[in-house]
Amino acid sequence: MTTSTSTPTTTKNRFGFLKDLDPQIIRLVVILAALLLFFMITRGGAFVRVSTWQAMGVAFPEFGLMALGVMLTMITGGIDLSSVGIANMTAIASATVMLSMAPAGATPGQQATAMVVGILISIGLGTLAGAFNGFLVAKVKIPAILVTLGTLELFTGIAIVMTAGKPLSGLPMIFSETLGGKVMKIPMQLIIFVIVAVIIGVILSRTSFGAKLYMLGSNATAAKFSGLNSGSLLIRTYALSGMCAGVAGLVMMANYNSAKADYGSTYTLLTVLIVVLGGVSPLGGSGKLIGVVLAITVLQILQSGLNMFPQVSNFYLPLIWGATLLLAISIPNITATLRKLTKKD
Amino acid sequence: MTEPFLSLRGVSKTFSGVKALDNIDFDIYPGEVHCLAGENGSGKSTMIKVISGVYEPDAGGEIVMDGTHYAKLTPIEAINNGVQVIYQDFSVFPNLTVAENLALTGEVSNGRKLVNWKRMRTIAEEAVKKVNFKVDLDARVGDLSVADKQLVAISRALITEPKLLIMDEPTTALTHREVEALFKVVADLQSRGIAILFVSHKLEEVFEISERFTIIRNGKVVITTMPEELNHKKFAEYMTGRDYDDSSSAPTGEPGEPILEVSGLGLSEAFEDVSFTLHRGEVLGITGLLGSGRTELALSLFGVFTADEGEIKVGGRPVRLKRIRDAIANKIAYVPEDRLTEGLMLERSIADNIVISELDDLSKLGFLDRKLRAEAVKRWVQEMKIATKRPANAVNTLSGGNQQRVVLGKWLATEPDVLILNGPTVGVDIGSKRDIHLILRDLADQGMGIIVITDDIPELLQVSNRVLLLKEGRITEEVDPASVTEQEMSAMITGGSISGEVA
Amino acid sequence: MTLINKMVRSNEFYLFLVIVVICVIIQIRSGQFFTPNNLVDLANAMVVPGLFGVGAYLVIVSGGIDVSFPALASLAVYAVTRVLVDSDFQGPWIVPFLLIVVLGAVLGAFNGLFTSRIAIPTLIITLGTANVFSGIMQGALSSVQISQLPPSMEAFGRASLFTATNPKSGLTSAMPVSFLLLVAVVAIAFLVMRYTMFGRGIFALGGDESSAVRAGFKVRRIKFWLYVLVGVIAAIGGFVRTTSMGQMHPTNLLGSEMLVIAAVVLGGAAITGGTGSLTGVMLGTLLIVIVQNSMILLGIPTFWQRAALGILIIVGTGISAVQITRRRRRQRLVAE
Amino acid sequence: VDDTAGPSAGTSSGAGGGGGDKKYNIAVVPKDSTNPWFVRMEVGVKKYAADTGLNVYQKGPATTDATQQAQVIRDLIAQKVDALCVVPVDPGALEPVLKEAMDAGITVITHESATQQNTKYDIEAFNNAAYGGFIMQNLAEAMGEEGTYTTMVGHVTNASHNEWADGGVAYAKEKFPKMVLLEAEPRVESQDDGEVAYQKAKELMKKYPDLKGIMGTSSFDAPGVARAIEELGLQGKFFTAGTGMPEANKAILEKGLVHALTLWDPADAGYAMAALAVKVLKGEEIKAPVDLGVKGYEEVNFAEGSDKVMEGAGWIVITKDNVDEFGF
Ligand SMILES: Nc1ncnc2c1ncn2[C@@H]1O[C@H](COP(=O)(O)OP(=O)(O)OP(=O)(O)O)[C@@H](O)[C@H]1O
Ligand SMILES: Nc1ncnc2c1ncn2[C@@H]1O[C@H](COP(=O)(O)OP(=O)(O)OP(=O)(O)O)[C@@H](O)[C@H]1O
Ligand SMILES: [Mg+2]
Ligand SMILES: [Mg+2]
Repeated sequence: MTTSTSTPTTTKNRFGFLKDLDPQIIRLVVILAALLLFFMITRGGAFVRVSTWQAMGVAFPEFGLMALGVMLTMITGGIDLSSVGIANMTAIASATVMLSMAPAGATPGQQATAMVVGILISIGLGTLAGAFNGFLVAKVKIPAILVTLGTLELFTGIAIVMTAGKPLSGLPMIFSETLGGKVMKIPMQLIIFVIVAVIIGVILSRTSFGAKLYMLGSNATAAKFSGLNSGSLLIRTYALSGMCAGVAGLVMMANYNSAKADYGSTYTLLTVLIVVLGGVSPLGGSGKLIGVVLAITVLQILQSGLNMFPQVSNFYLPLIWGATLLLAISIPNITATLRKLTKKD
Repeated sequence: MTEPFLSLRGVSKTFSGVKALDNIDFDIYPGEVHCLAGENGSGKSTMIKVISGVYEPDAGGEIVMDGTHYAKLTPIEAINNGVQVIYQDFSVFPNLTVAENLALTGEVSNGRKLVNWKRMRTIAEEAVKKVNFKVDLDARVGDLSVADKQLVAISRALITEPKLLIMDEPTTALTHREVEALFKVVADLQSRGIAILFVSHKLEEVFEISERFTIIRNGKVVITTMPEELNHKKFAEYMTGRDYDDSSSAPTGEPGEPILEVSGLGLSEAFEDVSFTLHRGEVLGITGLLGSGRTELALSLFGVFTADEGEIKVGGRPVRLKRIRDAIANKIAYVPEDRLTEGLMLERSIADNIVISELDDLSKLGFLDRKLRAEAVKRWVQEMKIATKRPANAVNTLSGGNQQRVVLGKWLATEPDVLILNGPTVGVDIGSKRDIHLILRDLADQGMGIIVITDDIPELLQVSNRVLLLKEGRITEEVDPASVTEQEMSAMITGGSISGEVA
Repeated sequence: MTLINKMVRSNEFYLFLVIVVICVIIQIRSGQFFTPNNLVDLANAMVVPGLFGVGAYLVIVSGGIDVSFPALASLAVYAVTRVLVDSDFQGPWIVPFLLIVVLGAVLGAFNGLFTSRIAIPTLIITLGTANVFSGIMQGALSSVQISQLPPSMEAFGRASLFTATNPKSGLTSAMPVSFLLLVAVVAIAFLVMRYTMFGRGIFALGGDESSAVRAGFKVRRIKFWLYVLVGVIAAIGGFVRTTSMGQMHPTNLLGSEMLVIAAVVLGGAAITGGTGSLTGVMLGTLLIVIVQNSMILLGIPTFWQRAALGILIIVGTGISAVQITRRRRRQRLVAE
Repeated sequence: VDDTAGPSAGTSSGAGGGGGDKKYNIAVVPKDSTNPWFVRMEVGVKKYAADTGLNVYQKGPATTDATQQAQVIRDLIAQKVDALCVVPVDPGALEPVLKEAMDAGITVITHESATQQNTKYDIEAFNNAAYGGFIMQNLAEAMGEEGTYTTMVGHVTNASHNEWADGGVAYAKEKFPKMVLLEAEPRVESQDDGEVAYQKAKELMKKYPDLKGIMGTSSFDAPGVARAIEELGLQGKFFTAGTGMPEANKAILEKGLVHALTLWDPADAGYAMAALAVKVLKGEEIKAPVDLGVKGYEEVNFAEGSDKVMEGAGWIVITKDNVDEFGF
């Protein structure tokens, strides 16, 4: 941090890309448009079908919600690798409770209460787990990347211990009917994601908490000297991230009508990929919600689009994701070089 | 007259629109000490970075060095031509030892591929001897005090006998004693025909050593002349383009009731038994050598450190300052020594930086009231005369002077009773400096109690009603600024006299 | 005296104590720790994480983070093995070894190209390249397990320096030749970092990049070659893992990056760059390897093993974090 | 495979009653695709496509991960394929999405997923418990039907592996009184990683000197354990058995490190799934015994008490004697 702030000159050109995000967002919009165009032309009918979009709306909230949390932590200059662990651990906890409150053949009434309790448990426990991360980062001062790597193992481990690794299924029907249902053709999962995204957007742009996050991420020392309570800020941030993971856990429960210790193990790096692709600097202090949302959309469309090509194996997915990321970060550099060249002659 | 060692001909440098250097013509001759003066942001550092090959100048101009013509230089070319720079931000390696910091540059420019630790060490030993700088060569530079860091940068520049030595504000963190030592070396180098380009905002220094001046404003050369042609006043007017007045700016009104009472305050290994009283409407100066405990004292009054013993009363109430927030809650504000790392979020906007400490007052139920915020920003940009069209710009697009106003504005926005400033105008040009001093007076007149910690003696004597002198963590004297000259004051601080030899 | 003080203060020292304690515990619980064959087993298990650790360390010192080395290694080894197997290669192991090293260097150069030209955190860049690498392997090369390696590679994997026998149980463990590779790489890395300007340059730019530029270091060049070097080391790691398994599992290494980085930081390297020692890296890796490979000896039930690993990482890094905070307090450093 | 494939091709085109010769789109979704297992399965799928000229293809997730697999299936549903043949990573996790598929009128056939609710038919190469028992049979023969053993699974979260292991343990209890399960470590995890299997095996051998055998399940287990046996010089003293492909395990079988491995040919399973899907699509009446026209599935019967789960004729044993006869 200090090296980056001590000399404005270097700060400028070293992290210039991250400072002015809007170009990055524009780039994402362009990429998105290009993708839509490509798939519409190549897969016309199938691609514009409502069901295709519903399928996406069901799928991406799982990792999208986690990514939102990761974004918050990255704005403070940290990172959260434990989302998947939190999601599964909380899902298992709330599934356990729901199953005991509303065993097979429970009355709708019992099921409803069980569902409400389950939801509360997921959110509450997620927040707690996140706060634990925050505590380790803020008070014990362990680098966030290690804290959350450790807690990823720990939370997943706890989930395994709780279930002996087996899935918990047979959740009350009402649960997957509600959280897995559709409102006017719009998947509930998507609605949940939008709600959470809006809340986070408001937090970042409208509240003093949000403003402080950016300041803290930009220069922790100056933030301290300005009287910000970095401890509680961090703890609250990671708690929020944990909460997002908890909600993601609920969505996964709805999507798989069960909870298990190893669901979504591929999401950990995917969320980081999304957040940086969205233009959030891992150094903290900058980043916009819209960028991350765009990144999520881009990746989801890439994935679903790819599944429309039987002959293209899904193993190309990482290749395309990686290429997209590299492209997005190279463009400003390339254009700069081109401009230089054109100037020369 | 001999050939100039270095000449710039029509050199310009533009940063994304900003014309930092505008068609500069400049000569420096072997054996001359040449002062480069100008306000913050006038282009001094940029000019230096062009000479040292860090920045590539715009096409068109040319650089003549030792007879060779260049369109641009690389750092290595510059170094190999005998250009050594003491950068404003020191450019040291915090993670490496003093020895390595000193020796590395030379080794690189000699194009060595392998490291010889013995040789590095001998180089380092000689280097520190030159400026008789006492330091543990195995200490990590990151753990050194600001002053020692700067001395490392200086010693490093003096290792290989340079042909041109450039110093960009080399003395911001140094005490007079260290400055003296440095000037001795400078004089010695000069006598051996080495050209020295010197940038500083400290006038008395500048006049003490410089033979020629080049003053730049907005990236243009205003005048190149001899010291005889100038007095402080004219010098300042060239720099600022305004007329300038250096009379005392200490508040004149009668001090009000005590606002901060400190008795028997102590912090282990820093200071002990410190007692004083600060009244509303007065400016209390505190000075002393680095390591005299003045910064620790300030930080203890701001809750960064918790004093081990003694009592602090604010407005008559005893208070316990365990955290910075305790201090702020008691309406104590602190403008730190190092604004870049302790004062500002450089990538964030000017507005953000101004309101950060009063965010909670600007929001209801945690929601920011944008109108209130905008008003606050507008108000402080005006009151602090911050030179910006868009408060939404990043703070690092402001010069030091303006950056300092932002920090000041941030704290005034919290309406403090006690304002502590540690080196309020370090590296700030005299134009902005004067403005800041006047702001302090107005604040005092409005009933604020102000503590100014500084070793810039003219400043100390100009702004304070009373001056406390710290030696080895104890208050040894209380001085009435009106009754002493700058010489006497610095004699008291350093135990030597400003023109006197170094122990 | 001061030397001893320094040593006792050092992170490595605490780490060493932690390791000793854990070893003793395992010994008490199982009576099997301090047996010749077990120690050889650990040395054996140490090779690949050790190699990766060195690579990750070099990058971290330079102020970056590389998450692409497992993918890089997998791709390099898979591509070469695939070609050799298909062409039914019969030559000596040095050929595949060199081919893999070269390919590793090329892929490393790919990393270096970006990291040296684009001024953004290497975590982002390597995240991208990692996906590209594994994408090429699994997509373009549609990788599958290769169960029959070329005979010479197979043989290299089996080759052993000596065999340790447990006097009581009679169990034997072979010290693989690949251990020498680890020793060599560590030694070379040490010499490079301590006695070449390249190495000091890596430290320098990890400390303050703009200062490095001003000091005349060719920062771009240093970064580029750094990633080439790391690519080579990673590829060697992949070669060792594949030969010792006697089979090529394309995805075997993927996902190991974070744990390796954790080990390096456990070893005291600042994740912000500029500091850290190879001793620390080896100790950090050793600690994680010991715990990972002693869960059963410790009698930790299978279900608890992931949780245990998590706790180790948290506690381990916690200890050194607390140390650092203490030191900063002592020095009255105010910066966060 | 080839010769037996002939008739089935005949049936599918010949008995083209109701459906006419509509060109069905049938997607086969495996657990993942680097695993040679499913690479082999694709061979069967491709063969069926070739035999029938229908648009039958395999499309798996990038990693063995329930969420990824569900994602693939969702996208396939969106594309309105006619039939989905799925080998679930995790049956429970797929219930909702498979329900979606069936609601969308897609014919769902599953494999290795006897517990699946939302499927038209589930084809098992055999009964999971029995298969576990059979692996145990092999281990027991190697161990001389006596001594301490333990079980190894790919992941403790892997349903079928655990069923096999449980089946094996139960079988041993009933058939081999002299064989005892290692109580301290009844089940260890290889994380589907040959290296981990090898390390765990070594640890077990050190900690429990009287341990004599490990029953493997995942195709990574036995080879890993074999490596340990060889290195620790326990050949003839320590034994393992498990699932594995002939080609991949030739060496260890011939060295005698592993007595016997078991498997069913995934290619045939793939072929059978597709064949059954087409029968259903064509509206043919499915009544046992069904002939799916491929070896091991000529007389598929319903598992007793079920009208969903069909069981094939079982598994293949590979020993060093027959390892070369398979050609995969
Ligand atoms: N890295 C940069 N990027 C963009 N603009 C810059 C950069 N460095 C300097 N500038 C511009 O060039 C002008 C001159 O900067 P310079 O650092 O030379 O001023 P200075 O004379 O050194 O001021 P100070 O006395 O504060 O050091 C500044 O006003 C600034 O706008
Ligand atoms: N990265 C940057 N982007 C834009 N402007 C810059 C940058 N770095 C420096 N400048 C500008 O260069 C001018 C002087 O920069 P510099 O950092 O030398 O000022 P300073 O050191 O803060 O002031 P002083 O030297 O008086 O303390 C200022 O106008 C500053 O805004
Ligand atoms: Mg300057
Ligand atoms: Mg400056």
